[in-house]
Amino acid sequence: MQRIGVFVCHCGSNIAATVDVKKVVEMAAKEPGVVHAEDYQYMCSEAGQAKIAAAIKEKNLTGIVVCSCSPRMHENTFRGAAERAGLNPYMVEIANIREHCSWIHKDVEEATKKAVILARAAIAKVNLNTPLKPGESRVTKRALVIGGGIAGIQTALDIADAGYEVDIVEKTPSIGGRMSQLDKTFPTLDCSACILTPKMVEAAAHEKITIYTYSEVEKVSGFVGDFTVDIKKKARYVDANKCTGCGVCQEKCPSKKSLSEFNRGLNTRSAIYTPFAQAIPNVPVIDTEACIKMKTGKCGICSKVCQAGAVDYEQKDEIITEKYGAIVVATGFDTIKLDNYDEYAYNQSKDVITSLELERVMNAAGPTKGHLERLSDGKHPKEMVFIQCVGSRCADNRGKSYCSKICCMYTAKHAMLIRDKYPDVNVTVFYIDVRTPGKNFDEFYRRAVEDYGVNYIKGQVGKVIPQPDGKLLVQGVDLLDNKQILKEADMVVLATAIEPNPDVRKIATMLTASIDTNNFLTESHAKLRPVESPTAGVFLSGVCQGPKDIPETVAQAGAAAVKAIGLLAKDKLLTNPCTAKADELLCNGCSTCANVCPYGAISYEEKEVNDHGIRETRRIAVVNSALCQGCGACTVACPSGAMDLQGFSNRQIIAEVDAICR
Amino acid sequence: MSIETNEEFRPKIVAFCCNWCSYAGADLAGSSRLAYPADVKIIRVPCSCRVNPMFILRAFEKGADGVILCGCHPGDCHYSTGNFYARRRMTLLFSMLDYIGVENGRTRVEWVSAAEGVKFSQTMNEFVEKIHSLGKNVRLGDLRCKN
Amino acid sequence: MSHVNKVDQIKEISGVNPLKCMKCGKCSASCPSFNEMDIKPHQFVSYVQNGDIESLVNSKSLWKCLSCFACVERCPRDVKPGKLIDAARQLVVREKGQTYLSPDEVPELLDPETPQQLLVSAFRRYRR
Amino acid sequence: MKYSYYPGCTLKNKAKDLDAYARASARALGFELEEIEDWQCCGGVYPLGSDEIATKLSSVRALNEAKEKGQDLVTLCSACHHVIKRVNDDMKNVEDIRTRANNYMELDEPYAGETNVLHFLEVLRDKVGFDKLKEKVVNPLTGKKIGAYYGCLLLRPGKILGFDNPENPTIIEDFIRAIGATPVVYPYRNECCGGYISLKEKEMAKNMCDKIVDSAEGFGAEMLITACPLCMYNLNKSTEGKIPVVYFTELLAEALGVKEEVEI
Repeated sequence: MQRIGVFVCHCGSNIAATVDVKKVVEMAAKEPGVVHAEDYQYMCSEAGQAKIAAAIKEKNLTGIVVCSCSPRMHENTFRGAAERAGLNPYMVEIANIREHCSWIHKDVEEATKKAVILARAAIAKVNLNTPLKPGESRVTKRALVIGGGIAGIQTALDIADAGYEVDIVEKTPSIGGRMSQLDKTFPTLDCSACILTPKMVEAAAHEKITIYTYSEVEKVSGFVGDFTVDIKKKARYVDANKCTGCGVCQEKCPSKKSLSEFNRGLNTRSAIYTPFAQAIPNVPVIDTEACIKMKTGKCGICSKVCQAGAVDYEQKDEIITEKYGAIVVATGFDTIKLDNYDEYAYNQSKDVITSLELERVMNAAGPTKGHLERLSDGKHPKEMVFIQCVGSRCADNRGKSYCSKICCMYTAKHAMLIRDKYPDVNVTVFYIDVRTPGKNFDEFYRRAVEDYGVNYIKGQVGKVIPQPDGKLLVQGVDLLDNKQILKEADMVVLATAIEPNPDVRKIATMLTASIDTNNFLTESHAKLRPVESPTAGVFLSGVCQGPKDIPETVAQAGAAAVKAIGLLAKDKLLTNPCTAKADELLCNGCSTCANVCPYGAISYEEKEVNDHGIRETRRIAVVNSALCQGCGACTVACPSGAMDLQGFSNRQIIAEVDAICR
Repeated sequence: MSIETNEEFRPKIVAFCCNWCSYAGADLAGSSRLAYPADVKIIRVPCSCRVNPMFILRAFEKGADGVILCGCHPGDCHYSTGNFYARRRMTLLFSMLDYIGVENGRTRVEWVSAAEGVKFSQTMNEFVEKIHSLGKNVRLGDLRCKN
Repeated sequence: MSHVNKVDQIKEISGVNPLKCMKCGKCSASCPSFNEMDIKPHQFVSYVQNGDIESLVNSKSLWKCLSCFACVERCPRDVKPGKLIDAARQLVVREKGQTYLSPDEVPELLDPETPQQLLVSAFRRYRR
Repeated sequence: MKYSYYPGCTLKNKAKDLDAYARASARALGFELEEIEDWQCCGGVYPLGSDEIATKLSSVRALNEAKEKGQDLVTLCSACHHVIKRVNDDMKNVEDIRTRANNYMELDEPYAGETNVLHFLEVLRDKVGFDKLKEKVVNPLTGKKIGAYYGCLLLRPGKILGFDNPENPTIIEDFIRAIGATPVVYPYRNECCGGYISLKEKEMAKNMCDKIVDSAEGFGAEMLITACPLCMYNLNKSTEGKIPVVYFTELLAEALGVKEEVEI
């Protein structure tokens, strides 16, 4: 028989206001095995933990139940407290009477009754707990960063600077990401390339960093400290070791009609191309869809003009398999497609563009060489209208439910830059709210209004109406004036919502990392573990976790790096001892369990058993506890009931069921 | 044996929630103060695939009026494939239960991610309402348990 | 009828939850009758929120909305103010004696080309 | 191929031509419009309140008749199309309306939105196919610059009508191309003509139609086509004959070479 102590936390008034904690103590004390029960203001505090330790020692407790907040919050805290007092940490169970009880119920009597039942279930379970001992696993001292934008680059640099090997896998032909497409950055108006390019160069030159561009993660197996990853290096058809980056092939390539991805489709590029001049690596790739040689077998000009002999039409995709201790996801974002927003005439007029396209228009390396001009006729605009919240803050399935966060600031930036460079251009911004939390952010926006004369109108636009003369009639509303506005514009810029890179879902599935309905990766705790995925060993960097601007992204990238370094610095990790185990006497070696195990953790041994006096050799399932992650799939699949999960055994769960239904 | 008078029917509902998605979704419902009836009691399991049909039968045997199993969305399982096993097992179990008179409405599988506190609360509200409409579960109860 | 009652009735008839509105004004920016209206489409929502159904049912706007669904189509919050004004009109039309169109005045409004559809829909809009 | 056909009140009176050209064209294209029996007026506007049942019943009757015949239900007038398609959506997806309507109707078998409602244009696009239509054209209207006028009822609410992209539709433009003419795309083609407002607020309707016509003319349209008798009426008031406004079925009949057969 266990000797159980029950500790009921008030959590200030969080629990005590709705749950009669004294009553819970009183009722718990009557449960079988309970020899001690008490309540305290804050069980997680030092004083609270001391009470637990004291009770363990004085009452010689063999198991404890803490009725408190979610185990996802403080299970480790209380396990630690128990261990320090000499109790096996796996003899601790938590009854979640806060998130699952006091916070969602208002009636004290009802909430108290439920809290008593939850406590009872935890007591019933702990009665059947057995001490467990974690095993150990090794840590591969190498990190993988998925995504080579500013988030991935910063994370990789920070990890590498701490002395660990890092690989960056980037899908496109160059690292740099969205930031490389930006012209200037807020709130200081730094040139984006001027601050990004040095980081790209540093990453490329770092002896601890390996960059795989034009590559994708294909497969991930293993677990924290010991992931195995297949990386597909797509064929570039150019030998990176031979290529000198002279660019002659791109000049001479006769197929020049492909839309430039880097310039958001606003101009064209050759079939053999580097996305932009500062690309890293400065090695072109051949777009097989556009290459005449690839399509017809004729041409081959790039190969002929390449003095280094680097062009290789026979190159094949290559799979690289590597082991990692930690993985950082930094897959970034894209702007949403605007096909659902034809009232803004994006598909009908070339002069309606997204803000990211405007970045390219404003950039010296962009389609207009940095001159602000209409894409339809090359004319210099006199009136520009910006429309905010296009596809953000929507509840109608057309757009995204969230605020994209960066648009208010980049629109102020665009407005200011345009007014600064072209004082003859009038700029009007239609906004719903101007949201500028951040250091020097609101001041920045106010400068746009006060110093640069940008006209901000509170109200949304209903329709952008192309006119026969090529102008755009913007039909909007001024809510403060209560007037409908018809404004003629030469260009309209849409602050288009951002969304996680569409590939992230596939990557999340491979990593078994949680993802939300908007395709943002879920952090382990919204406040306290914002850069860690709930999946151990997987960390989050940048917009893949939620909308962010550059400074926030860089900060989070550093934080993710620190978490990864903290993991890589360890030589060994303690493994979860809640693993599966087969009862030798019940197992008949049928292999059903091995077939459902996603980790290949189950093998079979010929083993001599003593079945009630009969000694015989049988084929028996053996679980490798270093590989087993404790999901329990095998326990249900096992036809003879031999397989059970330690810490969540059949008897324990049934005891909980019984306690709840009693 | 408790004598059923005109007392309001308070169903007993067991919710199995996987540790990674649904239990976290329930926590989020809690921290967001999204209420649902106290009749729902949650049991934490590592994965929806840990839920043995036996547990559900046991719950009904012991007097539960409804059992709901919540796991990660298909494709998002922390253990890659656990929820697929759970889905298949429950489909079979529920049709068998329906056959022996435990109505389909008393059992439910729902995918709730860690970010879906709202969905968790809504699901529980709906489920409790459904159980209310079905009334007390009289099948499968183990008479030996009554005294 | 008390106003609380009328607010609930409008919410029920329209199926609209005015609390979802984020006051972006896209409805008013889309409305082809905006200039003819005394209470503007985005204000319908606030009138319902504030319980001032009286002003709404006495407004000119009630008879100026074309039910063209531009606001319904474009509302980013699924509030759809056009449905609110429709519902307010229903309240009026359902109360006997309150009609915007009397059969007596119809003949002079017609011309030889007037399609049946126009009469039918105008009667549906204006009268019970 | 046979379709159940719901003509509606206006097509029996002021818009007989819209109906007659459609029937003639259908024959030429090899499908038949079988007028459902004892149809009643759809009411012209989709019942405003979500609690209205009686005003939806005439649509339900038509829908149920088509269901019993196992045919798709074809409409031509924009208003009828709008009303019947939306009522059908209610019957399919809104439990309360379905139950109450069926309680009234006392049908042998309850109606639950089984009928597929198609606008004549949808038949041309999805059943006949514009490519096939093009092949059947004997008298292509080459060189004609035509502006499609959609109005609001055909397109919105986009999710329920599922007719075309409500903000940038293409079905009538594709139709114009199929009969050999040149479509003129102009931004006011999905703006409201004023609809029923023209009964009492003639000036207001005229202002709205002026915008539509000016925009179409500005982009070079020599003619406007529509599917709706009310749009036709309102637009004609505005253009005062400056540019012709015709039903799309008239041009279809002309292109198919059956216009002369039609007597109105």
